[in-house]
Amino acid sequence: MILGVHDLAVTRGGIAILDGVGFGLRAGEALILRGPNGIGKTTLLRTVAGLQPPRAGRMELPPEGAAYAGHADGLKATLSVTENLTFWARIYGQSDIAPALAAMELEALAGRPAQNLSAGQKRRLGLARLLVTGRRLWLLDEPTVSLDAASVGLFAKAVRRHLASGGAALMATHIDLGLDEARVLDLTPFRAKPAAPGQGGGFDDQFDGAFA
Amino acid sequence: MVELGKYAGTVLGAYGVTLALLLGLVWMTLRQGAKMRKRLEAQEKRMGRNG
Amino acid sequence: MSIWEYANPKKFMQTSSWALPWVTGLAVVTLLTGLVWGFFFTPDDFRQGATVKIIYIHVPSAMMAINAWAMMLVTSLIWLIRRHHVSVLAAKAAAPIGMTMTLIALFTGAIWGQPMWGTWWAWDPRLTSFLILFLFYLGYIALWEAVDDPDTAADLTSVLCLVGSVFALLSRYAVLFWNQGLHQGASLSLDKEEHVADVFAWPLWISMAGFVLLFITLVLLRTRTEIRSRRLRALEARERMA
Amino acid sequence: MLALLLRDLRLATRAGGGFGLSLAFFLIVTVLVPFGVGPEGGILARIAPGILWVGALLSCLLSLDRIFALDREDGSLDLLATAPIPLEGVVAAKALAHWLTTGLPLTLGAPVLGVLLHLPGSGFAWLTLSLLLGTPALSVIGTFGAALTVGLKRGGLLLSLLVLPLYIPTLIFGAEAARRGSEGLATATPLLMLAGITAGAVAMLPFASAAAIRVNLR
Repeated sequence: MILGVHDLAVTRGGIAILDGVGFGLRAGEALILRGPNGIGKTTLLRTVAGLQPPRAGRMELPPEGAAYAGHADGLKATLSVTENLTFWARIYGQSDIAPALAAMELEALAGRPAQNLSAGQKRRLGLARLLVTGRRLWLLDEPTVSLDAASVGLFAKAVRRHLASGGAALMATHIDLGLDEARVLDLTPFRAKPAAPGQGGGFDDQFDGAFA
Repeated sequence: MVELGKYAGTVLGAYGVTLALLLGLVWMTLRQGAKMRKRLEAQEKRMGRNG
Repeated sequence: MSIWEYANPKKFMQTSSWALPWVTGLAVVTLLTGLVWGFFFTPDDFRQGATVKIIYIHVPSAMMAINAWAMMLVTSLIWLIRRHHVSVLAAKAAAPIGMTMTLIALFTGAIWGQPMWGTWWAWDPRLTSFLILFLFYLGYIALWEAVDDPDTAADLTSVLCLVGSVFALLSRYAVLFWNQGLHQGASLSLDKEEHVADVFAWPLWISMAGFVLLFITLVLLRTRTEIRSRRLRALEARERMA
Repeated sequence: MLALLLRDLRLATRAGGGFGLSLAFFLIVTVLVPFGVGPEGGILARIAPGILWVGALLSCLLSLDRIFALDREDGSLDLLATAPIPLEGVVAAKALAHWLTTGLPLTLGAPVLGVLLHLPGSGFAWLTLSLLLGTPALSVIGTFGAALTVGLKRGGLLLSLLVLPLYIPTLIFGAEAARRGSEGLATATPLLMLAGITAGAVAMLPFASAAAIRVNLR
């Protein structure tokens, strides 16, 4: 088991939005989170990534942590493709960026500043960053936004290769990723019910009756 | 009335400023409190008291 | 029954609504006694004349300006360590009171300084320290105002209060050093309370007690307002989700 | 962490990186002062250490909101927070990069501007030394302010309001050392105090800054 999530509750702006979420990811597995806008896909991913504390529940992560990729790619406009990628590789203690460049077909663009890339090329560079992290668990938020069909194919290939080498991926999206083997988890049933008066554990629920 | 002599302006000014600031603070506190109480009551009434 | 039970908003609201009339009454009586006694029934100082009467507001307000910050520091720490919301809301409630006290201390100091030193403002170490304290209050309140999410604001302001306390203390010593560097102790100081004669002492003590009680009253009132505002926020959020 | 430092330095020196902007601001402020107080050499010489310190402080302030805001906008801050280096280290590297691109140039530029303000000959060494000791504290304290306000849309003004009071002790001891130096008095005490503030700030504040960033990211 690479990732285990048990009875997780997450909050956005101090308000519980998901409750009782549980799933597991083994090596070689991919899980796609689905659900309508605002259900809390991004929040769940950020919670698993450790960017915000869960309101309740338990998570088992790989000891080295996960590689997170959010809506923004974390690229610096004035740095070249190579410089951007080398920086992230060094942050993660890696040095070889050639395979990542090749996997995302970015070799021809290697010397170009990120500001001169198209939206799709930027996204591909952002995904290439995942390849240089050396992490087994990927947490991807809308990874294929602004990618054309060919690039989505590239992305799917990269994910498959990652899974085949013993990795796992947790993705949030509402468009087709071209990964038919991935399991799908619909978050709608986990939507947090508005706490019944006095039942919630948070500060905001302790008031009921205080003003009677 | 007490005899303040040549320092009347000074002393009265100091007490005046202090009184004005304190009353301002108290007034602000009470007004904010009343406003919030009213808004909360309206909200609770609308939501049927139990939330 | 532990003190932490008051961190429960319900408990706090109940206890404070019971205590408020008493504290308020006591504050009014003590403050009036102290100030009326000080203003009407004390002799003039042989050197400072009637201006000595300013002591009954200047010293207590200066004391409360510092105490309010100290209380904010303690309640902020309680929030950071034990996550009790009422604690940090009390810190938020105390800030404008502390700022007003600082302003009073500054104004009365300036008004006092005019006849004593012949100038409205001297960069006396004490006055300067209070001016700096005022800036710290300003920043603290501004940070509360600027952050939308109440828990984020609570965390950030608490960290600021912590760091600010260290730097406020540093500033105090820096200012002492700086001013001596300027005019070798030639400046007059408002430092009077160390040698206050008995006739002045009693009304001063009562006045100080009055300021403390006034502070407690206002903190209780404002904390109740803050708790209500949190409650309102929670209800509105619940309504949106339903 | 070294990688982060090098990246920030590279970014600062690229086009639009803002390197040199604070130095230019420092120059302009210094040039404006004689227009305000008159060209008389005696007055200028007397206020030169203080003016240069205040000018350096304001120039430093100018570039603070860039420290985290840009990384927040393009998502780098999220990624750095989930990266295998501690956030305290990220903050320290950022502060060091800020000092290398702002504090150090200001320190080196100050003696040149001292000439414009008729700084007495004995003052140059002390002015440079005091800035060298004091500007790291300005960067570290400023990084803390930037960390507090990173989540805000218009945090620039608030950042100044929060940071300037925190700058007071550094300014007092720094300017005092420079002034005493230019008047030929003993400078040991303010310099030691200044070094103490810098050492304390460098040692403690990254933890507070990292805590503030964690709060702002969640």
